Amino acid sequence: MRITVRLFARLRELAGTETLAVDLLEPATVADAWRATVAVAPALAPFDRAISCAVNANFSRMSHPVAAGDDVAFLPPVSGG
Amino acid sequence: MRITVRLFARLRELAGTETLAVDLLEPATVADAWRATVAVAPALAPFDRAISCAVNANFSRMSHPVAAGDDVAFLPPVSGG
Amino acid sequence: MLAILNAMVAVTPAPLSLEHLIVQVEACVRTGGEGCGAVASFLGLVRATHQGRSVRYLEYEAFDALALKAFQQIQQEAGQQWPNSALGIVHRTGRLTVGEASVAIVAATAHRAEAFQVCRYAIERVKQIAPVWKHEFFDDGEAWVEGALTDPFDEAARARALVIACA
Amino acid sequence: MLAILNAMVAVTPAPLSLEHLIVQVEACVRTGGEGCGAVASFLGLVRATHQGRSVRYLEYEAFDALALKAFQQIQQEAGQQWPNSALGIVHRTGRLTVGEASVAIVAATAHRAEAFQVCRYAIERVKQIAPVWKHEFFDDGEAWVEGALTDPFDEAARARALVIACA
Repeated sequence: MRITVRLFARLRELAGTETLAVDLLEPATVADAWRATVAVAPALAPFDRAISCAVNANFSRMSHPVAAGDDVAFLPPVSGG
Repeated sequence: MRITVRLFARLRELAGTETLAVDLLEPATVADAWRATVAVAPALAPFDRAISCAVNANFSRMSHPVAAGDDVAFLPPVSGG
Repeated sequence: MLAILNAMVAVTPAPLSLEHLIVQVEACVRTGGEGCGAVASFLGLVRATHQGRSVRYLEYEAFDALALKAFQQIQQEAGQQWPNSALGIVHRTGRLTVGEASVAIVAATAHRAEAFQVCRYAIERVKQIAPVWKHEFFDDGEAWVEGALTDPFDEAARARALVIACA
Repeated sequence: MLAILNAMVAVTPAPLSLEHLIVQVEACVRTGGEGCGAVASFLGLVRATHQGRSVRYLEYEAFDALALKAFQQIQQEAGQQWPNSALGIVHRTGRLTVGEASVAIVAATAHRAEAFQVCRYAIERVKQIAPVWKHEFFDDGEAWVEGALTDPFDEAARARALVIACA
């Protein structure tokens, strides 16, 4: 199945793109989507333990299942305010 | 000597005036001015232990000396903010 | 009677402009030290009710010249405690209706913890020492509010304000 | 891209209007319970320096739709902790120069202690969970700022914000 990965801030810069189409074997979780993303953009690997995620613009956990067509966002540590 | 006493808020209402001319024997303190004020406006007596004072628009103490022509203000407990 | 000693402390019968005060206070900190990264503000507003009674309006009376000195004393106290801060205090007088602001306080610092502290300290001190009196007018009567003994020399009161601000 | 879900939370590239937000937040509290007697506000501003380096400008990037949900979550958390409060949160995005506000937070309650608490809680939570990123541009380089792990489910982080707010 195909999902869309969205990257922000330094993740976006390191990957050189703000969205990626990623193919996953079913069933898959957000963590699987992250591993597939790092496979395509190895520069993201240092963020392994420092990312948060959202599925379809809802805060999510890395263990959350993903479905075909989902929009999965990876968030580096935040610095708003 | 003559001084001017200024009264605020409920003191002003109880005394029925916002300024009083008060005559004092020299030397005199703010406390003497208060006693003279209460003599003229006995309704102020309950404020004996609850007033603060200023001399010539500077915060002062009841023991502060007063001079002829001074402007002595008596302040009931405050409620600004 | 309008009494403005400098742009950062005032007693005025006019409606308060928080934005205007923020611009002034921020400008004081922007170019010093680490600069200005945080502005904490406080507005005291006229509530619709007081102890269950319906408020029609309030009247604030001030000893204007002395209130300005009280505000400047609070500025100095804050400046000693928080050296790279700026503080503005404006109090309104006259008749105010529900929802109107009676006092505006603005504190600017480099970082947020101190901005909140300065702002909270200032409103506590205003309530302790500013020669301002609130006269409440209800549907069914009126009352002067009498709160703190105005004693700007009372170091224990000042210490209490500091504890509240820095808790 | 402008994203406004309701009038009290927003992510916007436009300059922030604190007065406008105050009017909205105050209106939410005015007619309930004891009414609205206190409004505490916070503005985060772009500082002229960061760790000794001279700041030319910042760029804030946000995941707008998710940031709005984060702000609404913070509103709900505050509403549970302080039932008679109202809270507004607006974050700016895009390029900001020194002195401009990146975030505006407004808290309204009946009494001042709670207004300060809600306001402080909200800025702490914004810094913990809002999907917003700061990119700093200096005279001599640039850097993304990476702060908190965005985990809105982290109850320990939430508890820390509450401790800071209520200290």
